[in-house]
Amino acid sequence: MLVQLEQTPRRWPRMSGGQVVELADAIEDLVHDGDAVALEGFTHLIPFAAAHEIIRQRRRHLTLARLTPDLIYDQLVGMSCADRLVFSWGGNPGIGSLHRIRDAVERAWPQPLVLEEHTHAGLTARYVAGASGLPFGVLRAYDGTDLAQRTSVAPVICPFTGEQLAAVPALNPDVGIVHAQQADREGNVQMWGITGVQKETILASARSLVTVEEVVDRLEPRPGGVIVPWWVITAVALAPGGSHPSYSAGYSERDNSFYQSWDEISRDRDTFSEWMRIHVLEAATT
Amino acid sequence: MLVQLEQTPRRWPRMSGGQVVELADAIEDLVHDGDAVALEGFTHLIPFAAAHEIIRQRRRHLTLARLTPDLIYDQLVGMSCADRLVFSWGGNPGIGSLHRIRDAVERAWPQPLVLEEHTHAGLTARYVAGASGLPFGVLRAYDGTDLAQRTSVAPVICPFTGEQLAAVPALNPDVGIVHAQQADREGNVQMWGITGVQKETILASARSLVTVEEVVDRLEPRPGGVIVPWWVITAVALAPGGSHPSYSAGYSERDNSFYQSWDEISRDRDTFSEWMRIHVLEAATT
Amino acid sequence: MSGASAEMMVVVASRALQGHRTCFVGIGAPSTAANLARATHSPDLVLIYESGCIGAKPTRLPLSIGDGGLAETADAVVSVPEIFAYWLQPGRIEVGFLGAAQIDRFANLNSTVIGPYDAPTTRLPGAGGAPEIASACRQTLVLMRQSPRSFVSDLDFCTTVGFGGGAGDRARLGFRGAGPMMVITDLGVLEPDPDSCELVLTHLHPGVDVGAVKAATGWDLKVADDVEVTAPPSAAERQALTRLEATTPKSQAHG
Amino acid sequence: MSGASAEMMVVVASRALQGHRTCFVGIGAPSTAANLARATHSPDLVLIYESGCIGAKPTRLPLSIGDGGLAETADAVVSVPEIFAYWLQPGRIEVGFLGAAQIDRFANLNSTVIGPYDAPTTRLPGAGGAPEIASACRQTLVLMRQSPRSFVSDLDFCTTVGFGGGAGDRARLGFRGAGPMMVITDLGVLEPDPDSCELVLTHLHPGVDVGAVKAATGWDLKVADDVEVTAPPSAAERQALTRLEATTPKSQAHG
Repeated sequence: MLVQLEQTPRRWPRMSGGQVVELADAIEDLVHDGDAVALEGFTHLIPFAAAHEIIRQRRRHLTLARLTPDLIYDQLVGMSCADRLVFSWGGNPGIGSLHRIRDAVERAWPQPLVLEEHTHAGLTARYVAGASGLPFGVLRAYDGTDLAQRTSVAPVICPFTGEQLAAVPALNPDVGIVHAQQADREGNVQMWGITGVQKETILASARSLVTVEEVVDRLEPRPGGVIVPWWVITAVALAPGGSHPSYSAGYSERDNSFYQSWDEISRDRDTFSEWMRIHVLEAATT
Repeated sequence: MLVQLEQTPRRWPRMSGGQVVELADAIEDLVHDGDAVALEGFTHLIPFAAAHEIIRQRRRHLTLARLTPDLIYDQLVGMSCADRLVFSWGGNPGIGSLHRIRDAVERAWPQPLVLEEHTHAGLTARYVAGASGLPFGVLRAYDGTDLAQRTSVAPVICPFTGEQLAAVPALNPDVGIVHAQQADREGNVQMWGITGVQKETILASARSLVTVEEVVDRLEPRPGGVIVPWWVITAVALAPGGSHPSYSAGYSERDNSFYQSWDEISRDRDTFSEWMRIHVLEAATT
Repeated sequence: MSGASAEMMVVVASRALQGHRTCFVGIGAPSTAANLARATHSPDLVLIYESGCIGAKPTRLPLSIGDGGLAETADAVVSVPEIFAYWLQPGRIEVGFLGAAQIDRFANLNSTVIGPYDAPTTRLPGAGGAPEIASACRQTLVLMRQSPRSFVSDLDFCTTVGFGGGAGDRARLGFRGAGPMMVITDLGVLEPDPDSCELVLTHLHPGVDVGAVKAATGWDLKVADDVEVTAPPSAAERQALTRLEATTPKSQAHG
Repeated sequence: MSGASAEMMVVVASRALQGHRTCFVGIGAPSTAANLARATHSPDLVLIYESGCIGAKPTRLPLSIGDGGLAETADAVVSVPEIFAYWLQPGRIEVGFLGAAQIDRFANLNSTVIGPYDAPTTRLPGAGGAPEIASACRQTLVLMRQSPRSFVSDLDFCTTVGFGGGAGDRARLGFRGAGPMMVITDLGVLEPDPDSCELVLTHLHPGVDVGAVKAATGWDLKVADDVEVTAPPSAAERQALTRLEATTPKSQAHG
């Protein structure tokens, strides 16, 4: 060939295609101090095992993005992993507050936490723009609210109707991490049930990790199944039960009583730290 | 209530929710002279039976939108149903030209046909914007081509990066018509296999009709199945074999030899008219 | 809040769904109200949860919007991007439920912070889906316990627009829905004045008097000329509600 | 075009896929070439069709991009909006195939009209997916039979940008992909000059001489100093191609 194609600087490098690796190795390779990381999963399939490994490896200064921070980010924030949180609804669903995130915001413990907040639709549009290779997404949102002054949103005018809409910047995390039910040996992944923004998270991120309940010889397409091919996934790691206390449809049930008990565990700094020491820091890696 | 909610002028009126009706009645009720109509289906599930009913009912002055006009619009154009065609690729796949559409464009037979052409991605973005209730869609397209001067596209600037992208206006047909494998008795619809822009067509259109291979008591979700609920569908009509010579995965195979023979049938005005008389105008309604 | 007044809120909300076809539901009282409507007057009501579950028919009350029972019983489960872009945003859904920590006289809502934004005394969960539910659904119902701390003259933060500064503001903002048609509290029901859009007390729950409602409101609450008394829960409503609540494990009922 | 030269085009295109992981495929010669690559040197090559089929592994050559066999053998089938927005547009796909009725010296393509746009002598099918394949794929391969009518000094219409007016234009337009790296014809192979981006004849198919290629080109075609002769199809390539073509029903082979 006359033209030697340089490796042009790409926004979607793929270090490898869906390699099945150990979770600890994957976190070590893919998640670095200061990275923007999205661990997604909308109530269902929340990648707790991966978060716990990030905590054990003591990553620092992360920017954490997630629609619903949930207990997973309460834990990461309380364990000093994050400087910054990008989110749209931060509560313990049906229970109340995320005490560790509140403590960081209200009293800077264990360290200050900068918030960038959106509406669900707005943050979702950021992921979609990121997955689509566009610099921004467009939606009907933010108008008339105080949020517009407090987050990354800008007006955009329809060139055909003159109507004003909201633009939000694309979200392209350094690392996207999701949990799925199954991978095959090539690293293709299938998830089913509520699949949230998980596909967008993988596609928007420069690197991606999928933890799975099970590695199978061959994926059998399921009703409602979303299949993500190996070549857009950086690494796959086996983590059975890795979504607990969230759940993996077909493999586990949501541990509602754990969500409830978290209210007590997380309310007090010492109780929280002790719980994390026993159940995460000193726990055997899955 | 203090406030009496007027029926605000809505862009998505639903005359009824997924009523199962006769195809002829559905076309009579839903498709009017001068309407903008999208009969979608990407190679698979093309709603030929509905198009033939439109031809039999001699609708005129339609604006027809479709990514790939295919034989279905070659027939509608040749039978004088349309004044205007919005499309992105107008050929007989793997065979050659659509002779009736070419005759209309090149020699105004049976009448002139105004074209508005896009790229596949551009027209798809128009459907997506229409389904999303947005006035426009954004994509990377048209730059540097002569198409930009010949179609509805406008520059839009990213408010965050300053990058210029292409905006296309939302497409909101008066009527969207698609073919699917199954409906249940409530009018919920399931299609599977290649599903193209069919969901977007239903959601973007003011009125919608889904013709189906079969009405079942209960939809059994299938791998790859797309389910559209009854309350966004205006009417459902039973039309077994209604996608021929296209196909309905699980029910029929694509009639490739018909696509091939269409090249001969459609090349000559008289042969075409005679074929349409015998096989469509005087054919019994399915 | 007593069990009776919580029950009254749910029952009134359920009744308000009568005649509607589709409802965008959050967890807690809205979900209970919507499922009570299905169990009583509106068996075909379509419940849509922001987790992507369309037409969910849960057999037990879900504890989260991502509850497995919602996906298993739904007519269709779509992605979160799709639920917001294709289903909520275009204004397809008739009724949306809202709640918040603070509400003002124009039914604007705060679920973001108490105190200054940069140094809040209480950091609340944030917007979630509320702002778009409020702008896109053809109408909304607000469910909130009434107290001077929650019914305030000035919001600490406007997360979600009800009627903004008053009449005409929703149209000016290009909102498609009509806005909050009822604010259902543990004491009664407030509705927007057709001209000013300011909330007016129109219904008292049984045993509540106007003075109690005014005392629980942080602004000078307007009262309709003909305040009605809410009909107490019927036997059928109460029975259906009891059955529904029995589906939630006891240990979690206070969540 | 002789069967031999058609075969040569497909074989050369197939070889050009070696070392690549993903390929956006159209129907006809590109599909044959990609499947030949799978059958010979690249069994794991991922074929992506614009109908939404990702990782299709057809056992017979598809007659349309919506062929049922593509969906049945695909790793994943996604909607058409998704294939363009999430898969093609971000530049995830390495190689894209293009064809057209006309090409110019900078590998810009016309598939829209012959003659004036408003009164064409020949109305062609139009853009389809070509413009975005051309801008988004990391590189493209153009397959076209060579003749003075198709290799023209000025396009009647620019449907798809190759290198625009020359060096630097793709960058100016913000395109992510490197552009057309090879134009594979029935006579030889043209490649862009690294500096000017103008197409240069670099390979002749066996039995073709430079004069024949220049005569089939509507502009003064540049010729590389060291034009190579394409290696003829190997026995393995020919055998695999024969097997592939046998999967297409005879009656349709001329389509």
